[in-house]
Amino acid sequence: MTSAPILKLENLTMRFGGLAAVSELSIDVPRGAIVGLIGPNGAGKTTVFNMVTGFYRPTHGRVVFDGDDITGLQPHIICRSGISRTFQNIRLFSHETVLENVMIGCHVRRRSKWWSAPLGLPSFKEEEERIRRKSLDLLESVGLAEYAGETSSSLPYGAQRRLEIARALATDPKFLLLDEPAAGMNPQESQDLMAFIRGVQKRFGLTILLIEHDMKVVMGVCEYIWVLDYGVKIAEGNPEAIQSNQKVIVAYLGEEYVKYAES
Amino acid sequence: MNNRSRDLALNSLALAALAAFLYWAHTSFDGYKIQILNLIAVNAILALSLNLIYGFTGMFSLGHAGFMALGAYTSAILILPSAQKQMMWIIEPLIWPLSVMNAPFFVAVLAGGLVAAFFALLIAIPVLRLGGDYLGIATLGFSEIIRVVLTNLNFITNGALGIKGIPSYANLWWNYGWLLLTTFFIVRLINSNFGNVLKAIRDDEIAAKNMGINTFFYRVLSFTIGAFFAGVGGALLGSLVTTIDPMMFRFVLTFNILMITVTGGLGSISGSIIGSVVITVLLEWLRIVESPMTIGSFAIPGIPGMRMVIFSLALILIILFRREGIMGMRELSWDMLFSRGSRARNHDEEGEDRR
Amino acid sequence: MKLRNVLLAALLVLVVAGTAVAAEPIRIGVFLPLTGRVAFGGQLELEGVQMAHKEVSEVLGRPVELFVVDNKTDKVESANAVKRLVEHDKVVAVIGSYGSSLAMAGGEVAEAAKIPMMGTSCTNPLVTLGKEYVFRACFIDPYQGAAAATYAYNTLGMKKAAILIDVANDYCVGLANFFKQSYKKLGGEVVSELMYNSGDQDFTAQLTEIISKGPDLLYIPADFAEGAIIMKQARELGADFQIMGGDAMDNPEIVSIGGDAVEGFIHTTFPYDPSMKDMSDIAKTFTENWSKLHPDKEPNVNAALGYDSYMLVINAIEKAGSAEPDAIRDALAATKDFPGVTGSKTINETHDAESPVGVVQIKGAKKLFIDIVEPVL
Amino acid sequence: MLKVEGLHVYYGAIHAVKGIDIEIPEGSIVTLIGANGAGKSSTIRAVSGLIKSIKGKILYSPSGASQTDLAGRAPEEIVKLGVAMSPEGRRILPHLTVEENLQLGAFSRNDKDGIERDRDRVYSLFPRLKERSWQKGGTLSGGEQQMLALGRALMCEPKLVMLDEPSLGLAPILVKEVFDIIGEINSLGKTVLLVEQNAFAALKIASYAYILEVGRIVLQGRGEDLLKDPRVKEAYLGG
Amino acid sequence: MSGSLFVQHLFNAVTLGSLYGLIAIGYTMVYGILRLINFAHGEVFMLGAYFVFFGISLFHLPWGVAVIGSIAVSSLCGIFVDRIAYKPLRSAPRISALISAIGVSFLIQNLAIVIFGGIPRPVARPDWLVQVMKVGEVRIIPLAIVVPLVTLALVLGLLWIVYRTKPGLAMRAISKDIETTRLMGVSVNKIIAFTFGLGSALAAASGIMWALRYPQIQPFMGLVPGLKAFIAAVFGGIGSIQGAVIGGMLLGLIEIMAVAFFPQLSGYRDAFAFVLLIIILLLKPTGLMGEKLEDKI
Repeated sequence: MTSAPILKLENLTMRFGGLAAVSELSIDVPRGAIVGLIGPNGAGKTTVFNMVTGFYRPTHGRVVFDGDDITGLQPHIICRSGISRTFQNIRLFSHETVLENVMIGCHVRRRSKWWSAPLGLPSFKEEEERIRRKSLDLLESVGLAEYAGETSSSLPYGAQRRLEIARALATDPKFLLLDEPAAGMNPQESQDLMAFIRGVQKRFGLTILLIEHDMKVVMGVCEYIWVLDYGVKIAEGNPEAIQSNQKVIVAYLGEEYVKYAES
Repeated sequence: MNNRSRDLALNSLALAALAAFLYWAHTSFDGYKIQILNLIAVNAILALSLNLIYGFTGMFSLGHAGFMALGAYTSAILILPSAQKQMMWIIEPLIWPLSVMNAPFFVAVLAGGLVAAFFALLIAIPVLRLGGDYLGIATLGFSEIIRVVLTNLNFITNGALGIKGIPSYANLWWNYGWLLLTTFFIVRLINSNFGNVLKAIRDDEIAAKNMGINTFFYRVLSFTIGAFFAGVGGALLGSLVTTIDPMMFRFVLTFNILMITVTGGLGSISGSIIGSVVITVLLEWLRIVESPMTIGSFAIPGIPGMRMVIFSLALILIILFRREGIMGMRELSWDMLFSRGSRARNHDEEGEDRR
Repeated sequence: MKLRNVLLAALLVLVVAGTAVAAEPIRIGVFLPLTGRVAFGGQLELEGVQMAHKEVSEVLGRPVELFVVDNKTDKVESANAVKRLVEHDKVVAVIGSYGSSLAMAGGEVAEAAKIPMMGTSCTNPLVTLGKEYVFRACFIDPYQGAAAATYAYNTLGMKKAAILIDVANDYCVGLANFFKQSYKKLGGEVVSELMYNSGDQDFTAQLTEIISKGPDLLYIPADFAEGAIIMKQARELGADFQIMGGDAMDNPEIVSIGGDAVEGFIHTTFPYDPSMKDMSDIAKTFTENWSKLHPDKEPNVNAALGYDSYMLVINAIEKAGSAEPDAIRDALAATKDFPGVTGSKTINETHDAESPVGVVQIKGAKKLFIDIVEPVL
Repeated sequence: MLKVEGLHVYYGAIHAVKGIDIEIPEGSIVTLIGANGAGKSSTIRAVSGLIKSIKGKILYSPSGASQTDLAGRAPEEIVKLGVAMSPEGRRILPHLTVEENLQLGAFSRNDKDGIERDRDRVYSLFPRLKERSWQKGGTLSGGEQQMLALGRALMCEPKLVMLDEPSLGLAPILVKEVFDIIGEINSLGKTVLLVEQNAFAALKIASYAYILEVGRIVLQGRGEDLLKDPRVKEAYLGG
Repeated sequence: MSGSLFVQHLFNAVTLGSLYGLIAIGYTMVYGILRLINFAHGEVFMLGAYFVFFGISLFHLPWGVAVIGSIAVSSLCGIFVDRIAYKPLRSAPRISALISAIGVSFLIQNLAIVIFGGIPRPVARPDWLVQVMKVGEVRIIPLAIVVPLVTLALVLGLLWIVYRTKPGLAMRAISKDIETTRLMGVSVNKIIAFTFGLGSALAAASGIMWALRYPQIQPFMGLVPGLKAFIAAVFGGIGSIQGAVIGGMLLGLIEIMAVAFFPQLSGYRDAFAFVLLIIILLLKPTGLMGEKLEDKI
């Protein structure tokens, strides 16, 4: 962690009613790394994502991205500043084709205005073509080019996950948040996914933060991991450290299991 | 690329065919059939505009009648000769400068659309924060407010007496010209990436926001453009019927447009056009059930109301058996006609299976 | 054999030709609101037209064929209906409609197609305004409104009036306005002028407000169904002022719907009512024939107007000696002193049938034709 | 008592369960464990009739009744046959009171006395619920809601009780309590099918366990045996 | 405004408001469960009034029998409409069911025209209901008191059903969580049918009372009260029975008091209700008693 962190969470807290879903969370995400946020169900991981991407306004605390305070900004503005994400339950635009899904992601960087479309201005046509080509390239790079014309909902599950990532990449992010990218995948698919994530990180020079339950994936790709339990950070470190961390094992398997296994 | 030039050629051919048909209809159809053709065009414009708002952007808007009224009144006042304005406003005179303003038909229709769009913009900014059915109810409320205000503003609208003798400029050429313009505009918009953005907002607003789309801006935009064409449709309707009054623009009118749009298929441009042909023709054709008939020696007297009974039954049946409308979200395209779209078809079947 | 065949063939040709000539009917269109909000009016008028057609189903030696189209109390439908009659059914003249706005929508089409149209009970002045081919068999609202005001102010001596108007109904707005103008001109005071919207059924707020102003007279130019519930609610709220209305109140059902509440109610109307004392011969015949045809239905003014409208058209065809639309139009425009059920009809230069205004009062649960009034214009 | 044969479950494009066989003897506690997304919930949601797109057989044969295939039946029918399910996330109806939630659980029954008796039994099992019987479900704490969910599942006179992640989101002390109660339920003569993430607690209580990984059974055996198996930890925390 | 005049207006408002409230309940119950705006509700309201009319004038039934018969038949009509036009569309996009509802509304209206004719019919009322009484300066007919009282009774009865009976319990459960409710052994379609029956019975009851209060019936009588009652339901927070009643009362108050306080604006009376509707929706997007909806991410 030599360079300045790309994302800093400072005492981030989110309360729903009286319940603290996340409390006093501080994290520094190093630039250009693949890192993980894990924890048992209901630990508050997705809430963190929602606060970073602007869907929730934190009760208190700050989100600093690339040196700018982005706490509580609108999601589309946060996206423009270079953060993109995927969702736990895939949220593709189900009636659109695969290509269109990615093209929608390109929209945030477009320059021509809406009225240039019906007027058919040359600048519009050029840009439209550029977006199309960029999207096809992206699909190519995630191996979905052959499906470009299909309706996104007709893709197999794993492909949908990859498409969602491709769509997120279309917004030209500097920082990518993946929410359970391996959910519902079989071991082979998970293996592929790990290679894919690494590839994406290298190719686009991104920072990637992922939430994942599949520990093989987490341990396989993440350089650094934070563990949440009941909204509180209980551990952080590299995969080996986490795997042998008592607190983590207790959080996942229950205190008694640990005692029993030790005895 | 090959397809594109083919499509261009075919499109031009189709346009020429339409022009030839209209010319033929113009010279050899009787006025009644021409009237139906005209209504089809106007209904198609209205259905397309609602489809842009509801079918493509997913905003349940029930405000169409109000926007149509604004368009119809604006254009009617602009094309009505000044002398007639003096005679017609018998309760209170029409206020200056409206009393002396005049404009050519095209400008008047355009102005009708712009006025509707302007009010839509005013309404949109507070109301589009609402979602789902609540948006529908609020827009319905606005449409009714517009109607009530028009009813009461005698010095502008002539109140309940309405405006009569509007010059009937809206012939086949104007109506189909505007229909083409509307279709062209909406197709260009929808087929561009801006169209994808609108559809993204419809399919999943949260994901759309996450893609950096200012969803509120695009919702307002789509609503305003839709209202513009609703205003255009209203302006054409006014000139077609040559008389308007506030009662014409009750919420039932919105339901009629909604019916056409949904029957054709929400999110399908060709569906809206097909829907307006089907519904308009069906409504006219069903007149025969109300006229007295003689079968053999039996004379069956016409039953008033029967037409609407059969019409509503037909509507219910269409919805029960084609719940997503005639076209669903598909489009008629040359590809499809040349059965190159077999892949697309297969997908639809898969889609059915999953459900 | 041969001769017989030739004769037979000749006979056949003659018969065919003869029927062909005889079967060339004169086509007359009728467009009326048979469904929708004012279906009650349209249905009554249709019965009048049909009765007249039954009586005179031939003119110039040709049968008259009626084409009836419903306009659904809707203006777009109204225009379509006339279009259909003109283009599809090829009628030479059109009769209709109840409801001024419906008549106006249809009138535009008839005017454009140069087919004469005879309005039945559309009393708004705009119906025939500037139209060459549109006529009507009735008087117009400024005339009726003035008559009502004259009757109220001069005959009844009522100096303070309130008006309750359906703001969405052109007939109502127009008539109320003409009444108000004349009434004020005569020296009367309008103490309250309140509105409601078509379809409203609760008038308690407006009526309470009106009662608190203490007028001598409430003028409600509504149709009979609405008027009846207005009167019921007014009486329930303790209103004891005189209530007056216009021709749209003239319906046989008014007593059965209004009950006690309409007792004493006065309305202006076309000069026909079965209770009329010195009925013209033609009115008498109409009343008798109607009672034969519809023993369970009271003869009524709407039917009478439907009847008169048809007869005016037939009369014009006969006078013109031709069933050409333009000839019929000219003959209609020249109509003078035509004896109608609703009075003697002369078409004036604005194409309206000049006729006096009748006054009807409900007394002892019966409609009584009490007076004929000449308005002070 | 319940025999699942070759069960496949599909969620749209997702093939969540890929042909599993499970057997649940009468009076036992059987548990399905595994990491998130392994297909545990899908399995019991299929048994309870909530998922329609399934393949395979779900043979239910309680003592004293003939065998029925539950596959393709509606949830309300399955409940009437004596298979109760407490869904994941407890799914307490937040606007109904505790008492009403319990009454809803007994919806399929008409014997007033029996219902009252069972309700009293639930209250004696969970005294906290009795104290709060007039409180709205939504105002209960997580633990209390779980108690209510368990109690509600007992109200329909079930022979088989299926519990989907009853310990989810509960503090450790409550987890223990919940498992004690599951034991008690079992001792009342009810067969229990338990879906759990909390491997230890589940294995400790279960007479037989199946470990699922991405829609397949990767390990099965008696609960005690599996407790000692290092492969269990692997299934959770990776290799 | 004098005190007695105000009291008179208040009376008018309560009578009108309770009728709106009663119709609104039917919308709110169906919407609460199916998220469907049942446009045919106003038509069942009309049918209810017609059935009584025919019961009395054609079959010479006594008042009570005609009323109960009409309510029963109307509620069967409601169940039938659900079975034919809505049930097949439960899994369809919601707009399909809405269009079906509009179709049913048109159908019933026009069938009524074909069968009953378009002419308004008078409604005979027992004399004692309309005998004017004077209390100080205020004039009241017994009907103006009976209507709110019957409404109150019906609402209490309904609340009893919803809060104290098994089907009511199931209805409340379905409105929040259909899946869990099915897991409790509730057959959802039966409960939905029951809801339609109940809602339609109330529509018929309000149709009958409406016809007594504004004594004539015609095929279009359901249109305007139907729309207004729907607005009232939204006012109150659609899905909430108490909200529907409050919304109805509020709408009645607005409509009457707008005219009472601003007589020169009486032409805008209908607009007042809609303006208030929009203000309420903007301040509280799910109505006064409605519960907040949250987007799940």
